[in-house]
Amino acid sequence: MTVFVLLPLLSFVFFLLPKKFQSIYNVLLTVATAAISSYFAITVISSGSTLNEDLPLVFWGNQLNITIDLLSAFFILIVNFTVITGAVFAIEYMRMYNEKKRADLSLHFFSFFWLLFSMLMVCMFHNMIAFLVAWEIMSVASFVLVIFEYEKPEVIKAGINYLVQMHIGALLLIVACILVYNATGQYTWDALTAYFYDHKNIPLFLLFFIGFGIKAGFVPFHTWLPHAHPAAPTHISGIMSGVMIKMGIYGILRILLHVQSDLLAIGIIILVISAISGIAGVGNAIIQHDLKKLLAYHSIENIGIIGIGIGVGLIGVATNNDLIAILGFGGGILHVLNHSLFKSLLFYSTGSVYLNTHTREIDKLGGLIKKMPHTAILFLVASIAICGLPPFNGFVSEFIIYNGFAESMIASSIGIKILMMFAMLSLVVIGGLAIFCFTKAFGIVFLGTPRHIKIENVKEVKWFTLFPQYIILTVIVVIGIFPILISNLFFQLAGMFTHKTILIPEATMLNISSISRFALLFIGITIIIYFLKKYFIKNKIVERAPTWGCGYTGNADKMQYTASSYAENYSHDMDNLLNQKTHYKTIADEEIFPKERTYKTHSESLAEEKLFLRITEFLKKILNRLAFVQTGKTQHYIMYMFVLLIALILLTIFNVI
Amino acid sequence: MTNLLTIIFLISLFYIAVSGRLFVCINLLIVQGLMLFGIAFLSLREINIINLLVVLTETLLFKAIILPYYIKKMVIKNKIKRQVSPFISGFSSLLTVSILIILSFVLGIYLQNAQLKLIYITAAFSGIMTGLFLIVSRKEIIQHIIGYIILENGIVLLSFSLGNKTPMAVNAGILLDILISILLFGLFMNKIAKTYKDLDIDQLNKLSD
Amino acid sequence: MRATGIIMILIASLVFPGIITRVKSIASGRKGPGLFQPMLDILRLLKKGTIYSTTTSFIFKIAPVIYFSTILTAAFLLPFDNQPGLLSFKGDFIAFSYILALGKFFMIIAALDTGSAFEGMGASREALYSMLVEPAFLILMASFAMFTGHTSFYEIYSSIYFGSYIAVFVGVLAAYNLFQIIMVENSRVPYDDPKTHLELTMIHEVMVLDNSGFDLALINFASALKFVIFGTLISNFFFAPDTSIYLGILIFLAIQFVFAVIVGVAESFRARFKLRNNNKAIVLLAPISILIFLSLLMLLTNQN
Amino acid sequence: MGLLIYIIAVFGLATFVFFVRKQTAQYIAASVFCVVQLTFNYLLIVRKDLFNEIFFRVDALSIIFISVLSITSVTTIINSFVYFNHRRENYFRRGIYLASLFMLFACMCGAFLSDNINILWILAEATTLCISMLIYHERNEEALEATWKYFFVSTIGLSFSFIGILLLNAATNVSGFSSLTFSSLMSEKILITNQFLFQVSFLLIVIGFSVKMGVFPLHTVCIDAHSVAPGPVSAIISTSLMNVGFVSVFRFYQLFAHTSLSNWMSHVMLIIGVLSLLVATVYMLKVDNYKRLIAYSSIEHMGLITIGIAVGGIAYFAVILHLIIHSFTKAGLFYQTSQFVRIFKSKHIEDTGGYFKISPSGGILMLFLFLVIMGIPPSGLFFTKLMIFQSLINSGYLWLLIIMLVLLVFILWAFGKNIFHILFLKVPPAVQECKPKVSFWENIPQYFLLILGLFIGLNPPVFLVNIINEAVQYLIK
Repeated sequence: MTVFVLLPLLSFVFFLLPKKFQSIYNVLLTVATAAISSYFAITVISSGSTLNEDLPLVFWGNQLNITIDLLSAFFILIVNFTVITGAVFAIEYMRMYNEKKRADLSLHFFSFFWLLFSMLMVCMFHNMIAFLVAWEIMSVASFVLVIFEYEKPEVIKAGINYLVQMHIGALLLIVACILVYNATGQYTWDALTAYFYDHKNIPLFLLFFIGFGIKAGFVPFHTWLPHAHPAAPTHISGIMSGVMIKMGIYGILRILLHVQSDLLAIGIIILVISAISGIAGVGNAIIQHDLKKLLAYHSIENIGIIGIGIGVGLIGVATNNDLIAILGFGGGILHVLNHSLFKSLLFYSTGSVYLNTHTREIDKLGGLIKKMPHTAILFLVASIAICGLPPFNGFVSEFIIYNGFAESMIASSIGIKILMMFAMLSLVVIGGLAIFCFTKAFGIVFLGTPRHIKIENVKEVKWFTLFPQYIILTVIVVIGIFPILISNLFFQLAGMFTHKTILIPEATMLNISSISRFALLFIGITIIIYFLKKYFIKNKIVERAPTWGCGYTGNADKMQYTASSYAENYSHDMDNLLNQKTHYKTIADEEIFPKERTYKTHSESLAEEKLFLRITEFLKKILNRLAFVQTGKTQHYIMYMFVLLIALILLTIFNVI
Repeated sequence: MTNLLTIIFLISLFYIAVSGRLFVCINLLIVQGLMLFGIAFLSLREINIINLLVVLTETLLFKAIILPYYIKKMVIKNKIKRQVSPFISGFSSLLTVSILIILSFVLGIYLQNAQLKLIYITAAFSGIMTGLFLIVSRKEIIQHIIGYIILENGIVLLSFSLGNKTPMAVNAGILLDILISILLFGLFMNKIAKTYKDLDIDQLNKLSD
Repeated sequence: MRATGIIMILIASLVFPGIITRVKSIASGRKGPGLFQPMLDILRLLKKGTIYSTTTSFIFKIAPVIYFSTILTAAFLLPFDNQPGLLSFKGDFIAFSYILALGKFFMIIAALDTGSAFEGMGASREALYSMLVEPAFLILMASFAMFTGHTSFYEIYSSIYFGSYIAVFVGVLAAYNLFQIIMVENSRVPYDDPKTHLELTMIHEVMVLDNSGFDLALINFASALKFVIFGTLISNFFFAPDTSIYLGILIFLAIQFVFAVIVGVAESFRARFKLRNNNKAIVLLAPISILIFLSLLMLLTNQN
Repeated sequence: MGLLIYIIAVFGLATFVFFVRKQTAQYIAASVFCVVQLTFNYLLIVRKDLFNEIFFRVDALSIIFISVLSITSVTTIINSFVYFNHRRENYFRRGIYLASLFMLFACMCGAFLSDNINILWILAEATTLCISMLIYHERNEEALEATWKYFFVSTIGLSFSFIGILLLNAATNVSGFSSLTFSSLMSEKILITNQFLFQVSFLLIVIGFSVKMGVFPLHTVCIDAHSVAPGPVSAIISTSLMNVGFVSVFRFYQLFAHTSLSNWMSHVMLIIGVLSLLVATVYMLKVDNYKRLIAYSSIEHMGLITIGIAVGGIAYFAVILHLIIHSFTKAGLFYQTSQFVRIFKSKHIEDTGGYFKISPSGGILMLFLFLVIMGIPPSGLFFTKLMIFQSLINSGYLWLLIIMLVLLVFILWAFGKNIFHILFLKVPPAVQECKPKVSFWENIPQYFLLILGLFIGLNPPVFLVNIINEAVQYLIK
């Protein structure tokens, strides 16, 4: 423990190190931190008992102590894994910023460490105040990481947007914690049980839910994500999207552990919001031109899927049907892990692309698979996984959630049946849209021929950059094929929410194992047919010729489908929902010789434009109205005093105050 | 007798409020100083003689002689224009002052107790409020200073009503105030007069948001 | 014994496209090719070498293999008269539609791999349509699951029961919807015309413009297989709980035949939709499934 | 006795620097002053009895704020010399500056210590004198204007509080000059004979002192003073001087805390606090001058503190701690602004940018100062705000809390936007070509203050907690 507490001191070394050692040192520090914390987590998981330790730290005069239960342990593990991969990935990626000053890099890595540390602390602290501090530090550290390329105004804009929204979330959490404290007299999570026991559950829960939901990125609190992720360096986006937004999920789960009544209502609320988030996220993702923005919207979608799982689980708990509860929570929490894997992988491979091509514009790219095959494979697998297709891990979690739907369609009351049907519908739609989106992303970026930029001097990233990505890949595949290895842990986790230790139903286990049979069967058939093909075309002529272009083969790469045209027939129908803006000056009648024109589209987030901007603009207008005080005239200043004096005296005389 | 003096004090307030010429205001300050002197002489009976002398000389010297003289000198030195240009017309300012006097009378009714005579409070507060009113309603800095001095007179009047109890407090306060006012007002007046062409408050609004 | 299903599916797929073409040619007053002609074409293709576009990568080479194997894997999930498929588990209908989606995924990116405008067009359409049709299918299956209280193909089919006349109506509706879904999935008229000759209006065909030789053979055979698989989904409705295996085979073949004939007739007597309208037409299938779901729910509540 | 010696010493030093206009002499005088101040402070803590004079009394409150003052005074003097040397200030002005600075410190210490109400008032008036000289230091039109306004308005404000004191004098039937002391009034419980009289006097006093405390209504001139004064002076205005105002108001508040007025008083404070918060927010959204921006943030914090006093409970403790941390941090911020003025040759935010590139150490410092002042962990203000919110909810002002939170969010946005404009983005070309240099050592005092503030915030030492509790115990009990 002492070692763990001393680790932060090591983070100050960054300010002394020269540029080129910093990233290496960062990896070392990260690994050290991760190793220690994972040790605790693994002990907890293996022993199955909660770990309680006093830190050798005094905080406002009282001892700090950490509590690691199963939930915390799980989140600690995924945080560590993703952050380590990110740190290793950063080694090559940060070389892009050689012209930066030393202090910039030092600050970057310093806050990188603090992001990791604060996330661990968020998982470990059960004292609300300490938790809030860790929570805020997490936001601040990630903010500093986001504004790394601070010369660009849009980056700063995104950063401030992010910081302010995180602050709003934190304020809500603070209010919620104070409410708990005033009711129960203590600042711990366990106090929640007491609070929920004899107060109305929904208001406080909603307060917490919005507070955490802003971090997690539930619609309509998601507006920071699409701005922050493109602004941040890619490894940071990977970590933020992979694990940091999951801290919001952690918080929600933590609260749900204590919620006493109104479970059904809460479950339905979560389910509906999540379904909306999922569809809105992926629906907006399709029409993005910026690859990282696209991925950011997919984070919203996956948060939605996780939420759907949680909602189903809650409904299961509410109707005390353990099977549904386990399927829902298990699927949701498993998807937390899965998303952290494939989303970070997607971001890293995007980073590799950006490293070589210096653009994130999908429409400019193309044909990268020939230059960087490894990255292409990584991106492909990650895309298949995120679409929830077999035989990868995304399928497993979605499959479990689907089973949850099916079971509760069978078991529960008629209202729930219909609700479940719609939830299932939304999940299906999400899946379909995800496929649409990622065929586009992968196909346009990596396949075909380059559209705008030259890729002659593009080369594959270094092995030590690929290495962590391949690690993630293996984990994805292993989970996808042998979910049985970890499913136990998840059903245990899910069991926590039913407040009783229940043995996992045979049927579910059977399903889990049959998934792997299914996957293996598929792989087997594929291999057989592949060799069949090899055998067949062994002694046949295999020649290469240009693509069939209806007899016209010249300048084919300009004629290729682009991301926009690929999505056109979708966005054309969805126009009013997507709120897509077109920048094009139509040719007027008198304009006989039209000048050169450009056609550009981009999409604004509906919630942001129609909801938050309006509110804030309105408030700003009101506040601006009030700006009449500082006139610069002495008389006015004295008049204010006089007026206030008279007003207060009158109020006093008439006993208003 | 004191009541009579107080009444005269009040009347002088009216006069100042409507007077369009600077020197009239300054002369009225002298009048007020004399009134204060008389009031002090008549009302502060119970305090010992030295103290009384201090108070009397202080009132007479500063209120009635030094301040008005100083201001006059300043006006002449800096060639300040002699007529007053208020934001609001003489009639309405007259009205305002009378309203303020009524207001202070009402206030006095609420506030009076063993030491605080109603008439004193009324006069004092009307002095204070009129001073404020002058400051608020006039453009010229010189007028602001005059307004401030009237305010001070009001305070002095108020303090005389308590004078029997804690004279030193009163003196200390007043003395310090007067000193500061003379010192810095003069100083800054000259500075501002040097910097700007005429001493008009409208020029002093660079610092504003 | 459980392998009967997969074997029968393979056998049926040999003749299925032949029947359709034959029906179409008869309907248009021609004699038409033999039943096995499509299979013979496939054999011919198998003998040929292949040409790969210079822009393509290994994705293009691997895609047909995966496409075929996904469909074959899907076939393993299907029950046959009253025995489960070789691989049957709770919620396998979800796995069924997802594995098919995987195949589509690869076909789409393979089309994009060629870097041709036409194939990109086809890919985009294919992606959109399969995305739109997926809800319809899954909701349909889910409503059966809800109705029967089981979540695997085998249990659903073995315990499905249409008692009252309204139930029959629902069954008809379901059959119609399933038929439409099949039409979309296999990109046939009215959603797409496999025999069209203008790339701009193609959907499935345009995606495979650049495939040749073994790959093309795989793809063609795969589409035949896919047809039969969906046919199986229909035919499974007609197995009584106690049909013997031989009778089952007969019923199966008969149903497949009828199905093929219906498809052929439909194709020869119907015009295809305007492309823009396809979206609406396909989206319409999901509400129908929801309707089915609700009516089945109604039945369920009436029963108990 | 001790106080007398201290004051004589400071006066001596002031006259010395005023007349002997040599660089070395000023350095020596300054260092001697620091020594005197610190020793005075030390003795104040260890030997209270030395300082209990007739008009003065040493209590926890005064010890706390005099310690804050001493720490900031040292840093202020260091920064003043940095400021001089970069402006190549002539020694005449340096003399006046230092002299009035010393006098100011002396007056403020006196004000903190003074137990007699009149003396407190007189010293407050005296601080006005000294600070006016300091504000006027740069001798340009704006300086003149700001000084005039500050002086005039604060004189009027203070004369109002003098009226209040007179009324209080009349209301409480104690007699004699030395008898009107806080301790005596607190010791024998005030019997409210004529409640309205007390109320009016309290109103007059609070509104009069608002010019020193920097809350609505008279905060306006504070802002002007901040914006033209040299960086170190602004630091003093918004730390120690505001503390003087706070302490005076706090002492008067204490007087009636246990009378029938307490409820009414808290309402008055609440109104004033909320108005200040509102005004601060409004103008932080509007200003384009970073010194004014930071000044408005002081107004915001003072508003918070006033609200804290109003709601009471645990907030009393929080308020004192808040002031301490705020003083250190805000001083640091204002010291930095003199660097900005030097680098960017302008106080307008549009002309700034890329400070982080120009001086990384200063940039990191600014970043942390920003976090601390905004009450984002690891800032101590986070906890104090938490406590204030807590007692707000406790006393049933949830609706008010919501409004406050909205305002605070806007403040974060506005402040962040502007501060990041200064810190990040591109360096303006005009600035770029003259290659500004900032030595790392200039930031050392600010780092010291920052770390002090962080430490106090994260883990307040036991003696501090005790002394703060002692300072507020009269209100608590």
